[in-house]
Amino acid sequence: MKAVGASLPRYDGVAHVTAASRFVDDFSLPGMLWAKALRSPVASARILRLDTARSATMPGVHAVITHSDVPNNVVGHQEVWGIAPDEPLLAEHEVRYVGQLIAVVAAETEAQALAAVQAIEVEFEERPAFFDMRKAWDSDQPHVTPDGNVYFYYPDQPQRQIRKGDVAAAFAEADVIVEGVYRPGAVEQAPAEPASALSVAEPNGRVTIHSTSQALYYSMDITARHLRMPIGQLKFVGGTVGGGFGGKIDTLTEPVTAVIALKARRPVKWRWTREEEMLCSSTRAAWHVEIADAVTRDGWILGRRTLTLHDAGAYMRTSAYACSKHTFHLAGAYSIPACAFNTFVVMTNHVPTAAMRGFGVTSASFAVETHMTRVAEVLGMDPWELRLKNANRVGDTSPSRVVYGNPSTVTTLLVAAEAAGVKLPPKQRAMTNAMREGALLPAHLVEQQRKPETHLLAWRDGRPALEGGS
Amino acid sequence: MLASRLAAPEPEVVVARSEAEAIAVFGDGAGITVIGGGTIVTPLLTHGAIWPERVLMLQAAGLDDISGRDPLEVGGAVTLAALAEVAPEPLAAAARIPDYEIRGQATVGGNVTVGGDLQPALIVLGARVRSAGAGGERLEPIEDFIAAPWGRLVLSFEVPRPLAGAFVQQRRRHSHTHPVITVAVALRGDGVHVAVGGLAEHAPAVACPSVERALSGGAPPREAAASVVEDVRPEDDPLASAWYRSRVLPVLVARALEQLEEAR
Amino acid sequence: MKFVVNGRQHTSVAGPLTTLLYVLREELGLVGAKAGCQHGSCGSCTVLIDGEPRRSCLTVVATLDGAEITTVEALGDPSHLSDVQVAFNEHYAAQCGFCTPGMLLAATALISRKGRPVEREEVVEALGGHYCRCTGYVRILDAVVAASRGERLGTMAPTALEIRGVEP
Amino acid sequence: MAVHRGRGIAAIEYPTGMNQGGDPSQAWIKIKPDGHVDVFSGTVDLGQGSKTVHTQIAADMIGVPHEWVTMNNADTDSSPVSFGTFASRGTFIDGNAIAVAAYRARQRLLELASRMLEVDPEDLEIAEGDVSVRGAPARKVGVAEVAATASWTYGEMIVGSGAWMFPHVEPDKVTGECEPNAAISCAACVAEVEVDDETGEVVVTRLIQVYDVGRAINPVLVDGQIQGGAIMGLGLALLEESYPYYPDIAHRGPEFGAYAAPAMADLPELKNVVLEDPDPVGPFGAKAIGEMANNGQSPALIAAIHDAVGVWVTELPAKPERVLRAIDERREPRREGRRVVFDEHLSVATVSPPERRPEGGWSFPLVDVQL
Repeated sequence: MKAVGASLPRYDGVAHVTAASRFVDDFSLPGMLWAKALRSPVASARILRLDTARSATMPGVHAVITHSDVPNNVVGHQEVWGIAPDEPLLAEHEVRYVGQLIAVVAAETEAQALAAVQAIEVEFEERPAFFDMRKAWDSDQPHVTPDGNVYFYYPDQPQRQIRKGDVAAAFAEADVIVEGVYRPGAVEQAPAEPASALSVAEPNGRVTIHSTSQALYYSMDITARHLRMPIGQLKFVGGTVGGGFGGKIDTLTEPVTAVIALKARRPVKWRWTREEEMLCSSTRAAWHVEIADAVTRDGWILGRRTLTLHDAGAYMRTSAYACSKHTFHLAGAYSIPACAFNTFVVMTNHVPTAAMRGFGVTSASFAVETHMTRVAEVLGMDPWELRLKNANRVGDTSPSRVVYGNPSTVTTLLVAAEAAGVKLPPKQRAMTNAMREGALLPAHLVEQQRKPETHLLAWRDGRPALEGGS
Repeated sequence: MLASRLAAPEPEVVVARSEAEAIAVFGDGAGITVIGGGTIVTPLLTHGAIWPERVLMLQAAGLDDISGRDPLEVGGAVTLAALAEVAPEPLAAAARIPDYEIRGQATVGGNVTVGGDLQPALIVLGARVRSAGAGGERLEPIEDFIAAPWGRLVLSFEVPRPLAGAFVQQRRRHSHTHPVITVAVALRGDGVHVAVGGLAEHAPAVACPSVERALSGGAPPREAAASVVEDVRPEDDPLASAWYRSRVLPVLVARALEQLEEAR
Repeated sequence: MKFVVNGRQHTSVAGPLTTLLYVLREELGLVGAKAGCQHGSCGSCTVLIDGEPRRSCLTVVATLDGAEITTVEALGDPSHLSDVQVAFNEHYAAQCGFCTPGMLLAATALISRKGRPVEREEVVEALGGHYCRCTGYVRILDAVVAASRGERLGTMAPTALEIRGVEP
Repeated sequence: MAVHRGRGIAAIEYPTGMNQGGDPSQAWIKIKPDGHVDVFSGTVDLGQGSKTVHTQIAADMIGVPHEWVTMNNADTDSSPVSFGTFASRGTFIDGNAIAVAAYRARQRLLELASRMLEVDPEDLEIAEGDVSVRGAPARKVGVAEVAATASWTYGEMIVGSGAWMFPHVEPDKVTGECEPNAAISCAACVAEVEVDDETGEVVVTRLIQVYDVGRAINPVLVDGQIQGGAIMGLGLALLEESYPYYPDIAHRGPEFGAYAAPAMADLPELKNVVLEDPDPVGPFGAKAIGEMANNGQSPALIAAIHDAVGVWVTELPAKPERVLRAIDERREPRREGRRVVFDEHLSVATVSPPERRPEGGWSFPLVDVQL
């Protein structure tokens, strides 16, 4: 029997139903300490004083760490892509969001650690905070970072952008221009298992870190940067994780427990409470998307302009990447020959936002598809017809010039209609994703067409490409 | 390590074996934390939100009896599950408080003390609360009790039986979310009574005299329900805004009154 | 404090306000019950106390005198799975597996309480407070209903998913 | 009270892997002396089932029963690089790395079997744990025997290693050109709802979803992603919000009691269909499914609400109060010549008009339509 294509049992099925699967929190070690954190109660403030002396002498406490204990405190989640580090592991002179980490205690019990956290003395000078990303450039708004409230992809260009085709001509030719605003909100990844880590300083100088990370090597890289250690000195243990949905790419519990385990010379476990998960961990970003479509009376989309603002929260995490990905997908499943898209990463005093299932595209899909239904309504056209007509065909090009080799929007729509009991006219039911021709190839779509080529990394003779494609 | 789970001095824990012992230990309520079912207090302990010096536990205090019919006598430590078995509408709404496991553990006393879903039902039924604390034992109308429940130990409830009752709740469908709005109505000998809860997080439920007056003046349910906004001052909370609560309350009150019509 | 855990007498040395969840995980090494929220609002710590499903994070030791506690570890081992475990496995009801122990115990209690095949609505009523982020609950419902019927397929349950090939 | 029914649709697309490439995954495989196969990969199984899918890929690539395959992803000392379990890359990119490693292990198996059978490796094939001569299936030797001979006679270890990635591409600053070459998956979603026009409550009655996944390596696991994604999409469309008064930070919900993640009671009827239109690059034709599974529901649901009660709710979630406000306000788009302008009250142009910004400073290049 072939394994591929078969509904084989889960590899970990029996382990799951007997609770034999081991998650990070299920490991304990002799002498293990529990970590608890002091977090910012305010959205924006200068830290005037931070005194851990009393906390460090509380019963059961083995170590208290602040930013000065972290070998390299400020690291970025996108340094591998050349984006400057901006986020302190533990706050230094300021806090930029409610829940930001300031200090962490390791004690023999959770309760002792909690009590010791409550004994840390900290004094804030609150500052006005910035929350509405639409006002990022307004002169009366406070600045989240010393560089202002908008990230610059390039020194002279803040936005990630797409420019494709003659957008001005498309809007000049249009019969109707439909504009709308779409604002998907921030939500929690909320996996059942809270973020947890257990770090052990080994006698040979290495550090073993049990991690709930979704990306062991990625998290190991970030942890190594904080510790100023080569990654070879770290060993990440994990691979069995209680859900992630993007939230467990953020790497905070691992470096924090590593730093404090090295200081305390004891294993340290840190398991976030649900409240920390809900209030202090990253969320899916809130987005603001404005779309203007230049359309013809008979339902062709000639051009599209967009403005997107992405609420990154107080630090960058993975926002710049999310916004690039978002921008590439603002034409949705459709062929639009003229595109002008501008996407901005806006820093606010919200909790940093990061990856969540659909990363950057969920917001684009929501905005684009809701807008498509509106365009259909304005034109008095059936929403199925509008979609089927403009849907990508073989040889159509995306806003970032990807040539579609075999897009299946037409097929999925037709099958969905059938499954939902929607009776489409025979002309639509007969549509395929074959290269455009005849009535489906109006003049405005001719120039964007390309002939798809066989991919360099395509499988051949039942085996994958054995070498990279560059 | 295990013995000293709490870093602060271990609280003194008293498991009361009788009502009298519970009352004596509770005293005037100063410095004492009460655990009935534990669904409210235990997370506060776990997360270090409270560090009590003394804790009174009620599970063996004999406060979990239900007796009588009219009025129904319900002990303060009766679980929501047990109450749901015997209570008349709208108090039978206890069966709709999620979820099965919580109902089996949470107590009526706890629910009523923290602004829970049973308050409106008890108000419209004209229930009275017997409690202990500073100044000794007292029996008072539920509305008086919930206006200032802290420092009181709930011993029991006296719940008169109505001629008919109904209950409408709007809650998000997640089983654990607190209700956005709870409306209870009851027909008693002296007319129709209306109360609403869920006006804000932990806010006490209130009776709706404006609606009751309109009804006794002969107004039809929809018209009478509209005046509910004069009786309430809703607030924003994580589940709904003050605007929404005000906007939708007349609708829910009207629906409850229509259900009551059908029930009588 | 003395109580019975999975058939064995246990004398806890933990303080009276320690949660049962803590005792199970840290004192007894029974890590099947998970600390998903410690607010009583996710159900991943649910165990059976005197046969009834209860949140172990809401239950303190002082209330457990003489109680009989059953955790997921006592439901069955890989060679002798209970009906509910078999059904959860055959129906792919566990994805990440973190909420699974609580679901299994709540389902076991429901089925024993009803003593007959259960309807989906009854499962929602009984397990509706348990949180799962992975599955959309579909296969958990399938599994509990199947287990209540004593079904042991001996093979993986078929999927309702319709699969269509597309001609290249 | 009036409950109105409505239906809405959406068509979405989603890329596989990091959209700018440069995200490698590696795998290595060793074959034990009894022919059993140990796969080492840095992929994290978050519940999606990568351990299962990856053993299936390795089993078929080598030609052994999948029960012979173990999956080892527990630590970074033994497992090689996986860039991470995100970006819908587990099946596709990690899967391809495993396929490469398995192919190479298979090649070595064939070479050794060729010595044992005295037949050219090109004339051999492996299936069901046996190496046999093409066209003469009776001439065969078990993989177990080859592996044993390798260990005990030839003193050799059979291994295969592999890596896979889309090369990194930097987007063009001006045009945004950037061909990450990622396989694009497509999907369509139909949502059916009931809307209470007095309370604004929306009940989702049915979701019909069609996904082209290229090849369903394990159909039930694919279905699991679709089911879980459907409920997550329902949550973000109608229920969940980290900031109930966004952008204000007041009244955030700290636990499930005050944060409405979907529960069992929210589950609508689901009808899921998978299309298998193979991708030339993906392992055995597979494309991604993980992330896109929660992208189609929100636009379909918002369209369904519009179909039911005639109003647009374009701020998510479409919680009861947003729906009810929209019903109360019945906003009409501004119509001016060819322009039909919806949601003007939400736009940057309204909230941050030019006079609020310093002269000569930056602005957001608005959707500035030249007429």
